[in-house]
Amino acid sequence: MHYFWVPFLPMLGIIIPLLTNKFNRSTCALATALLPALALGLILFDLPAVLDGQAFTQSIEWIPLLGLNLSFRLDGLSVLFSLLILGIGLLVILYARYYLSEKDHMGRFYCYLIMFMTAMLGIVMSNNMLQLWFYWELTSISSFLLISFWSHSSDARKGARMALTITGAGGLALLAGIVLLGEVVGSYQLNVVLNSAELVQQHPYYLAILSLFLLGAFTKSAQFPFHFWLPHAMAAPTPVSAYLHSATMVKAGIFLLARFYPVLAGTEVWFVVVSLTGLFTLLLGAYTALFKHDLKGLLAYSTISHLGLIVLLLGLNTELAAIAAVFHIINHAIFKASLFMAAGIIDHESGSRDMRKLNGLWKYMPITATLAMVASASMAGVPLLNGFLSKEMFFTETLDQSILGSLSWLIPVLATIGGAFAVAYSLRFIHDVFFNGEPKGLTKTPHEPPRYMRVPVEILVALCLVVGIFPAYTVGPLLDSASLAVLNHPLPEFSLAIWHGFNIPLLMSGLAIAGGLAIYLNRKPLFRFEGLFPAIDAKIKFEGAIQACVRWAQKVNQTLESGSLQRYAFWLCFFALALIAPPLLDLDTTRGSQAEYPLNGAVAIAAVLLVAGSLATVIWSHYRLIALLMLSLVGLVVSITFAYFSAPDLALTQLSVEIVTVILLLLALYFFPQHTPTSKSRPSHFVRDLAVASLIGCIIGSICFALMTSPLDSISEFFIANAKTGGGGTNVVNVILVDFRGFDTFGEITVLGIAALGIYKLIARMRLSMRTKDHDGRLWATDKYPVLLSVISQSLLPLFLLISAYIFMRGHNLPGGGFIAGLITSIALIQQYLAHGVDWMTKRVSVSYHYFIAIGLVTAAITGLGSWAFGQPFLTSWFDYFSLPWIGKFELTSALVFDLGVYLTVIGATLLILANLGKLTTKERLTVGVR
Amino acid sequence: MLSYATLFASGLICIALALNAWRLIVGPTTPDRIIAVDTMYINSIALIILLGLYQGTTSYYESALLIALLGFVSTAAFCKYLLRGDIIE
Amino acid sequence: MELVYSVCVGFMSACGIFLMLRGHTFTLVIGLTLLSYSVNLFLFASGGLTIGSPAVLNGSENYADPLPQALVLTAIVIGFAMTAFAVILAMRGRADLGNDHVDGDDPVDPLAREDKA
Amino acid sequence: MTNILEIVVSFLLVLGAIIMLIGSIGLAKLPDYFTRLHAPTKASTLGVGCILIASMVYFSFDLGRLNLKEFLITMFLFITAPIAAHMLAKAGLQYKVKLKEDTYNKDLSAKAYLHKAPDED
Repeated sequence: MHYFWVPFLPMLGIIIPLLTNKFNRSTCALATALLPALALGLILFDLPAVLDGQAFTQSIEWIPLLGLNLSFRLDGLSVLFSLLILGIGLLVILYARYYLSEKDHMGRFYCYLIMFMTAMLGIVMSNNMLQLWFYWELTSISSFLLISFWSHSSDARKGARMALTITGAGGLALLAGIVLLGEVVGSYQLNVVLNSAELVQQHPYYLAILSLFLLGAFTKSAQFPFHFWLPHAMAAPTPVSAYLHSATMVKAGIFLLARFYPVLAGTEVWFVVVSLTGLFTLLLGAYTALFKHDLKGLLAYSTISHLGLIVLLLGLNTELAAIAAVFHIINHAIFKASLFMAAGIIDHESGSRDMRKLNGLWKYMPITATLAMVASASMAGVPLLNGFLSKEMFFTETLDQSILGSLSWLIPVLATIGGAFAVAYSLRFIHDVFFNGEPKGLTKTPHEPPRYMRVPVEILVALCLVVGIFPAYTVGPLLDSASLAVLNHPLPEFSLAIWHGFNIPLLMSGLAIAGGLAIYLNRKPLFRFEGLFPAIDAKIKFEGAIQACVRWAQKVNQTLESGSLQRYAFWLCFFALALIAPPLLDLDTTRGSQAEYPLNGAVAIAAVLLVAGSLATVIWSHYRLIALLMLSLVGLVVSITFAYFSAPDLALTQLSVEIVTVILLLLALYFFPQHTPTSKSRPSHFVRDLAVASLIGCIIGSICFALMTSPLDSISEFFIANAKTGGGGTNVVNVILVDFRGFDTFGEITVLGIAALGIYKLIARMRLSMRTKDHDGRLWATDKYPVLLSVISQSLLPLFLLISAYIFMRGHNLPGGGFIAGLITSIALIQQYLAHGVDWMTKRVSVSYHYFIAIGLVTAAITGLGSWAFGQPFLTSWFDYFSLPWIGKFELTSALVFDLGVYLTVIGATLLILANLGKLTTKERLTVGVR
Repeated sequence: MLSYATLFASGLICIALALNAWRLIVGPTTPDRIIAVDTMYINSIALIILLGLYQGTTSYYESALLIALLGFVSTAAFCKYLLRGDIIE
Repeated sequence: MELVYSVCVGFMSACGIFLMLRGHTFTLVIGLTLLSYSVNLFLFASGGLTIGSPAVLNGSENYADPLPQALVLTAIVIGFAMTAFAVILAMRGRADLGNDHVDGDDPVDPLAREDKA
Repeated sequence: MTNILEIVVSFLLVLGAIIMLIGSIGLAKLPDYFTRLHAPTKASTLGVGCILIASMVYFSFDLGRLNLKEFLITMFLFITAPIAAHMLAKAGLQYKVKLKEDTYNKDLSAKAYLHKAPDED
């Protein structure tokens, strides 16, 4: 089937207008129209098969786990809508070519228009609900862009924002509904969903699903109480209104109702809610339309009322009602599009849309006037026009529904009244604009539009007539197949004849027309009566609501985000406490069954040292240097603890990191006050923090104890078993790092590199004041680089490097490895910085440390990618044993290269941080004994 | 006999460590504390070597070596801080 | 021994958190370092304590659990990077805001505040 | 043989431990900074040297081959300890720590602080 390409052709077409914009306007319009025309051709190509009542689906798996497929379907309904979208779309393209002025950026307009067309096609052809929702949101966005096309006018901006807010919110509701429905049915494919009506309607979620779907549909097609965005969307250029607000965008909601009619409809709730909403919207729209002085305003409200009519039909509990709804969708699209275009022509050629100024245009633009009159007659439901047929069916259905029980007779009556108002505002449209005296205060004298600007209107009006006179031959088959898709089972008998003999519907039509005449003749008192009510501007109310939301959000935000880190930290700890503590309360005992080691003296001393050290750190935290000394004591004891509990690698790492940290903090401390002012902290805060900290400490301690004493079955047996055979190393820790969990390590060194670079940027151009005295007021010592220290450090450097190389090489089989070796090397270099200063080092180490990081990461990555060359997954390690004369048997492993990458990255990161921090200080400072 | 000797020795070292910690905490001056930390480094080397002897394994050797190296570096860094305030200049 | 170990871990983390809740950046950094020490010990302990049998294959039966060691090893290094970042951030704050209070503004003395009120 | 070895090693261990303890006691008890400085820097180094040698001897016999790794630490300590002490002394001078009353040539410390030669004034 070819239809699969239909949604993609316009998608490709989106960029074409932007490319062809630099040529003249007609070329641009033609190029733009090309792909939609092609798509239309494809649809027509597949039309016959669909008219035979077949439905096709095609899908490509996209994200199966989410039930998200790229999947399209072609059945009666989607064909009907695709024809409307593409057909009217093409006409609008032609129309807009003449409507847009030289100032407007045509390419941009067409680009938005085609984007919107793509979105609509996607909606009507989607066979997957999530995909449908995606296109649904795309329509909201593109319509926002279209409505705000004239972004210089604040009305356009406000109207667009309003439309986006309402329809976007509806879209979110729809998404929720779709997800619920998908969960209930177990699939997001429409062809599955549409055939599981019982399942869904029996399900407890049914009400939720229904209400969410209705929210989506009603917001989109401007049903009460969400109708107010549509009139404000009239700030858009008229082609947009003709396209969006007659045929497509507002019909999307109707389409949704029709599409899901088989699943959701048929219950009492559906009938009552949908029909009453539709009825009320119908009346409200019809009534309000009469009093609008703006042409497009009138049309907007009449659109609202017609949408209400269609919704009402979908809500009536007879099958023919659904058919009538489909029929009216077609008819309304046709005549309303032509009316909008006519209004656009009038606006374009006479410079005004105000019906109080526009009068008697008949003698200026007779052809346009005729067209407009025919179209509005069809809107009024005058016989021999398509509007009449569907309205006739509508009246018929209102008679044999029974949703309001004994009050069901109200519906036909109200429907007739609505019809009367429709006749009235159609009359007003005709009479006020084309007759009724002379135009008042127009800026320019009206005249006929350019030839081809009128062509679309002519085509559409011709359609009105043809459909109105020969319904069965024109739209009959299409209507059948579409209704088949909506009802999802064989159609009942119905005839599209114009004449059904004298019956109540005919009488109702007559009444409506007569009533309309009566209303229009007595319009003056009616207008006066209407004038008594205060005019409500939805825009102001809406903006007010938005502002209120924003203010509220800001207030909440300010109460939560006071900007005090202490508060954040406190609440963080507090909630961590609140979340962790309760489960622990349920535990009856923390001591598990695991056998414990007896305590011995050394450990006791170490524990005492640890506790004393941490306590001293807290106590002397005001004298920062001393706190640092205490901290280094703690670090030392911690690393000895690691060594004692048989983790030599950790001991080595901890030691090196501890020294590096101390050096870092010393470097930083130089720029900070040496003492923390004590008076600043509130006693209440002190107590509060003390409580929280100690509580958390207790919890961590008890968890730790429970962990250690409870028996655990670790996955480590695997690592221990496979370290030698799989990783080719006997130091399991290192093998895990560079082989089993190599990917983690890769990520970690990447983080290390990123952190170092971030620090580098933070240090850049940082200006801090140098202290010339220490905090007791002594001047600094004179000799920058004590001779002995320099000499010895220099002579120790080879030793350092030798040791780090040794630790690196043996890392795979004995404690050691890239991390530790890297740290040792960087400490060795830092020692040189310390003893000789930055200048001395920069003379000797010319390469910048960024390269270390880069080379290290690249090395690690290449090692990983290398395994691809042998068809292995990323970072599969390789090792083998070789033997050379004299050297003997030795091992080569790819993990060693990876470890080299780690090594380089660590060096680069550490030195990038420390060396740059060291460079911050100026050369010369005041010192004692300067001679 | 060897194990007893090791235990006895490590007991003495622990006492030594405790004494150093005492000096570290009472001060009185910062240089005193630095000496204390430096001495603790050296003592812990001994402790770790004794641990290795006691368990008859050489896998703690590197830790001892590293402590020796790094203790020196950190002492140097602290002294440099007292002397110049800015340890890398 | 486990009991003593966990007491130490709990105590260290309590001290670390207390220091982190102080109002000055340098104290905060020291607290962070202390906390990361204790957390490393904590993670390390999740594999259970083992004495005298490092995870270096030498033909014996029981080894220390290598997995927590591997994780803690990287955690130590990353922890250093994090501490460094915090320190530099603190310095930057001091450079740009002129003081070393965590919020960039030295809170006035509570007593003085009461006087004002 | 092994008995002799054990005796030697144990002797060295205990000796070293005692020396280190003496050093630490000195650090704890001696009256002023410089006296406190000299105790550990000498004693502890010597003591740890003994212990390292003990371990060296033990493992040489235990592993059945000459094992000089500990010698590396010893050598290293013997190089660095004086430098550390030197730096500490400088720090002490810079810090103007209180000297014991009956220190010989106390005034020299002031000159040293100003980086002047003893005869210079």
